[in-house]
Amino acid sequence: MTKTLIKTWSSTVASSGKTLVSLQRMSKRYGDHLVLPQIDLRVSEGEVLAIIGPSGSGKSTLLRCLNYIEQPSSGVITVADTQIEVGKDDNKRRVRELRRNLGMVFQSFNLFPHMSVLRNITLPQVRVLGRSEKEAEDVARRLLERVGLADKASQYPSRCSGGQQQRIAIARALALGPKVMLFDEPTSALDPELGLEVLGVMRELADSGMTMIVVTHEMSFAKNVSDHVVVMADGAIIEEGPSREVIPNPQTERARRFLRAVNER
Amino acid sequence: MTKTLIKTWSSTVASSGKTLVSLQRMSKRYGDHLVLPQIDLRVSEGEVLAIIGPSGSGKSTLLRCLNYIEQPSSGVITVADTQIEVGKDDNKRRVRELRRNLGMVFQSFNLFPHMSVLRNITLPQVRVLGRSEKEAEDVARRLLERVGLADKASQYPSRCSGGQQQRIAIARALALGPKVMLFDEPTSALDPELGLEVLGVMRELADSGMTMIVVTHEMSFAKNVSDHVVVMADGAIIEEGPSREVIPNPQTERARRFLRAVNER
Amino acid sequence: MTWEYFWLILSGVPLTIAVTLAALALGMVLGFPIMLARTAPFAPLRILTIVFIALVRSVPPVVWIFLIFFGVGADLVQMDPFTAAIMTFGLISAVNMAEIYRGGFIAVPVGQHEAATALNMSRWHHFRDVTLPQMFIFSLPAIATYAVGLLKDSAIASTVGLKELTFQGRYVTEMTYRGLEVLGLVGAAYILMSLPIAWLSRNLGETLKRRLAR
Amino acid sequence: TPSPDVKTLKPGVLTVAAQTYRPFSIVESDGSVTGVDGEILKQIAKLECLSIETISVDAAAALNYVQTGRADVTVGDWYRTKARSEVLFMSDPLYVDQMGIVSKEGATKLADLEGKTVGTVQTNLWVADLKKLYGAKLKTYPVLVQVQQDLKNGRIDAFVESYSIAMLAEKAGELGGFKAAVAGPDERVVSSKFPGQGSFPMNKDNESLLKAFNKRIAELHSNGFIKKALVQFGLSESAGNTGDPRWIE
Amino acid sequence: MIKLWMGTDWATINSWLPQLWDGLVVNLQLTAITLALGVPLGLIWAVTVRSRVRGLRYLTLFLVEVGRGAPALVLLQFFYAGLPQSGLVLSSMTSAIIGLAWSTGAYTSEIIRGGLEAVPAGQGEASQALNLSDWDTFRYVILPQGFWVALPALLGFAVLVFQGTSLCFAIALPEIMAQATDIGATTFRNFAAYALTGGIFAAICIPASLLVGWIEHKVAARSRR
Ligand SMILES: Nc1ncnc2c1ncn2[C@@H]1O[C@H](COP(=O)(O)OP(=O)(O)OP(=O)(O)O)[C@@H](O)[C@H]1O
Ligand SMILES: Nc1ncnc2c1ncn2[C@@H]1O[C@H](COP(=O)(O)OP(=O)(O)OP(=O)(O)O)[C@@H](O)[C@H]1O
Ligand SMILES: [Mg+2]
Ligand SMILES: [Mg+2]
Repeated sequence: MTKTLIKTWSSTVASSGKTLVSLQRMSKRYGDHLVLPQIDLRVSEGEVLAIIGPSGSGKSTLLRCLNYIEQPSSGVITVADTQIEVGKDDNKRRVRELRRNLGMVFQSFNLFPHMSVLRNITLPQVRVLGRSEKEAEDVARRLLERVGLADKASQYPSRCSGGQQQRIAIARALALGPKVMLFDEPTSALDPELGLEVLGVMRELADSGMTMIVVTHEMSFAKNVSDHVVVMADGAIIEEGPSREVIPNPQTERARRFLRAVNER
Repeated sequence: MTKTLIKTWSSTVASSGKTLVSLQRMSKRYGDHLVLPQIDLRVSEGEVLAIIGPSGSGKSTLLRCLNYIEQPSSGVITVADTQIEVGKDDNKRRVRELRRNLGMVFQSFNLFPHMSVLRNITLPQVRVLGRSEKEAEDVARRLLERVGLADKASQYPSRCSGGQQQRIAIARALALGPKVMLFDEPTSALDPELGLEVLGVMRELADSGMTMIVVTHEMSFAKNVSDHVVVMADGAIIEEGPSREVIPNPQTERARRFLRAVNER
Repeated sequence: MTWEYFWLILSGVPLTIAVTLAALALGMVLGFPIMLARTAPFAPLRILTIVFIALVRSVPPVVWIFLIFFGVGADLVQMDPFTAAIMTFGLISAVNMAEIYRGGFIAVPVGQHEAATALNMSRWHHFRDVTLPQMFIFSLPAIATYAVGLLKDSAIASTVGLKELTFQGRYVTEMTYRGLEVLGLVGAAYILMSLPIAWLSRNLGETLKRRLAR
Repeated sequence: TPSPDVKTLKPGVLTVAAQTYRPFSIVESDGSVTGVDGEILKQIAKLECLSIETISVDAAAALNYVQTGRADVTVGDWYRTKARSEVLFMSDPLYVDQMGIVSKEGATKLADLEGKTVGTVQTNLWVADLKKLYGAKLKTYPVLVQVQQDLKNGRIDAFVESYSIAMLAEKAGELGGFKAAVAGPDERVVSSKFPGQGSFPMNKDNESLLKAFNKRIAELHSNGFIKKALVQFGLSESAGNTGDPRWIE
Repeated sequence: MIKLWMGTDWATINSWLPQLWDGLVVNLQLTAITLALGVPLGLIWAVTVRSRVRGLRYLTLFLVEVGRGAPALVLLQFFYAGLPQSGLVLSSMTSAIIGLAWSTGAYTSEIIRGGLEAVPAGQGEASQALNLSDWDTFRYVILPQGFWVALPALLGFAVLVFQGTSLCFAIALPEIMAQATDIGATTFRNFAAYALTGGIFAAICIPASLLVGWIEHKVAARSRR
């Protein structure tokens, strides 16, 4: 049990620089509208990647295609040992294999409102990993403690603040032991102090060595916590590099305009 | 006509230090829940006041009680020449007199979706001030130009971006020639670049001498544009003073904690 | 109107309630597969179901009860008025339930489905653990409202000889030639029976909204 | 002694779909059937050694019961007509029933009612003919109670009903100041020329039952049982003289 | 089923059609009048049920709950057969119109109330902040938006009203069910007559409800605009 838990929390502590996620020429179109013309991306084990960029630039679409919540239009997606060529071998079984290594956290939390907090975390474990109720509950309680919400186990989500709900959502995703965590603007529905709680948990997670891809508007998080940053505009990556270099000193005009807007607020 | 417009835009350029808004011992309770125990506040002509504070501290409630969108529970409200004692002389006529001097802008814009942008701005003028359609339209077009949206007049709000909608909402409120403008987190539903457009318009409005009360989480706006700041927590004002002093250097522990959270994001 | 007639009229109440409840239960069960067929990805099945739902809803209940009682009842299985009434109103409420369920299904936020997908839940578990319970909760107020309608429609069963409230009311009218009192009593009985359900639906709606509020 | 090889739906049981149509058919609250038709039926059942089971229904439903083989027979002053005989067997006549008029002035001619609002019960035979005669002024009702109430309320000026029924109602004081009279013959209304012959409608698949009924009806005519039943429910003995069976077109 | 159709050929059915058509016209007229009176009534009740005047609120609530709680059949008979006992004699048509309009008003008031309540609170707040009067707020802001929300349900209910007019046979109105019953009584073929009537209802209501579905779709698309 304890072994399981340690695995769920920090399976990748020993960061090795090995590539864990890669997108090759991935594209996505909605009807006539080509939202992502062609994306190449690479994330190493233990790395924290921040994706920033103006609204509508395709950040969410990128994340959602990566774990097949949205069907990509073409390209090759690799996560850990699973490689999928879009349209070729993306059958149900392979997609589920891909998702097994990916946890996802949404802007709007998306907890299941009709289940207690504890059940939110145990149910997927029981259903997806086939864990026993007992084992799943132990994992859930341990994780709730880590995110500082041990006392909320028996509450319903609607009785929790937004920041608490988001931390529960993180625990729920972690409980399945993903190798990579995806975050889509996890704090933008929260007000500052509540957002801070969530960012605290994320920072801890990063420190523990979790590989993370984070779409965010929080510049201080991007600057201080992420290793790399990708700036997107109009469905393309217009700039990328180490966060500490790109954010204070972007090279392209578009990225500079966006970052100025963010900082001037 | 031109006279009307100038009046709507900058009736208070000659800032005089005369008190324009005052709340005395204003309180608000919902059933058993005392949300605002007792608020005293004073805003001078031409002054820009920023209200900051954590979620649920009662910032919105304060603004909404001030213009009677929410019925306050007790206190005395004064705006320009209208003084209302809550529960005594707050009949419909008096409340409408109070509101005549107050314009309000909401977080969610609240434009009327079934009317064109132009109609959104002309309708209240015609119905409330009794202006002719012609006159109202001239005012509306002039204001749309000021907020940079002259070309959107015949569009429907849903065809405009959030930032554009908020600027239209500002124009709509200004068209009625208020002496004081109230803003309730006008940019927090917008992403950075769009928010910047709105903040630009607000800054211009402040420069033109408009008296403003702004609930906001935008610290650089609060620091650079507002003259005074009020920090609220749990329904009370815990700190207030000139923005340039309070924001970088709050005196109370609670204010310090909140500002740290805001800045660390 | 004597006490004897008074009690005779009221003796129809249990049958009225029984038909309503049984038809509602049947409808709630049958409505489910119909809803699935209505939302099936297989177009012919879906279109067929749409037409079927439209047909059942378009023909007034009194015609249905005759078709079932004398049509199906004569050729296939013999049935008494009670069975026929339950089958008729079961059929009618089944298609209405299907539409109510579908409304509840649509009301489940997209984010819920995305979360279930991202958590790698199988389609079945996704449906059973996430969609179904929420769909049902969203449907409950509409079901309660529908139950009130069903209660009143059950009066039509009197035409095939089911001795429920309306039947007894008409019988007493014929025996006594006094329409107003009988009508008042029958109407009041229906209203009294519907009030608790109406009250329930109002409150249920509020409670559930609060419960699911995010 | 029961007729040989007479068949019923349930062996030994005569299933009757019955409506209440006083005085011909009355369903008691305990479920048993009486009235003129009811008494005759009970007598026939007794002679055939059958017990009676009553299903209490609407007039329209009663016919469907018999037609679909859910009941052996129905009761309630059903006239023998050509159209009906295509769908069901109609037994030999039990009695004749004349067309009657109820009006303020005791009108005896259908023509006198032209221009007035006239009511009648839907299931009556003459509805189609009267419609031609009175057009939109004819109002049809599901049950007699409503006709009588509307007469008193002034919604209709007169109504057309079986004379026996109308006469009984007048005697019972249910017509207020209105009078019942026999409707004189009128070229345009078949029923006014030929009094209706009341009979038992039966399922077309069961000829044995028809035969048995016709045999017993003949017996009950000759031994005076039918006339006694008529008198018992306030009708005149002469109604028992039916003449030969005939069909109204 | 075969048995019940027995001998009912096309010629027979054809001969029934004029009579059924006469009845249908009554149903259609009644539907139009009922809606023309009932929907405005529903709108008024939707407003008065939220009135601050307690008496008005309770009166509306009573009228709405009775209108929805009593079977339409009982309402019809109340006006037709019940009121005369108190000296007020209404014609079949008038009783039908009043009874059905009451029931329509009761149901549509709930539909319209739902539509009005679906208008986001922010719309009313913005109107207040702009100092629009209560009446202007209702007329220019709440009603136009609430109307679109309520429209599909109102149209769907109109189809139900049409079906409901078939109950008026019980108060001696010569509508289509009454005609079918007449036919059944004269020919003993009431199963066929009712089935044909059902077919006529289906032929009208199916296209109508498909149309309503299409409008619903359009309205939903409009609100996403
Ligand atoms: N289901 C869809 N159908 C059609 N177009 C879509 C769909 N989802 C997204 N888009 C379009 O794809 C583009 C990228 O959207 P996406 O949500 O990925 O942007 P984003 O960068 O996440 O923006 P934000 O910061 O606002 O979340 C947008 O132009 C959007 O309109
Ligand atoms: N209609 C209401 N009924 C009951 N309580 C309410 C109502 N509206 C607000 N409150 C309570 O009043 C308190 C203050 O709310 P308010 O919206 O003014 O806070 P705020 O400072 O504007 O927060 P935020 O930054 O999230 O907008 C909160 O505790 C809230 O729960
Ligand atoms: Mg996004
Ligand atoms: Mg607020």
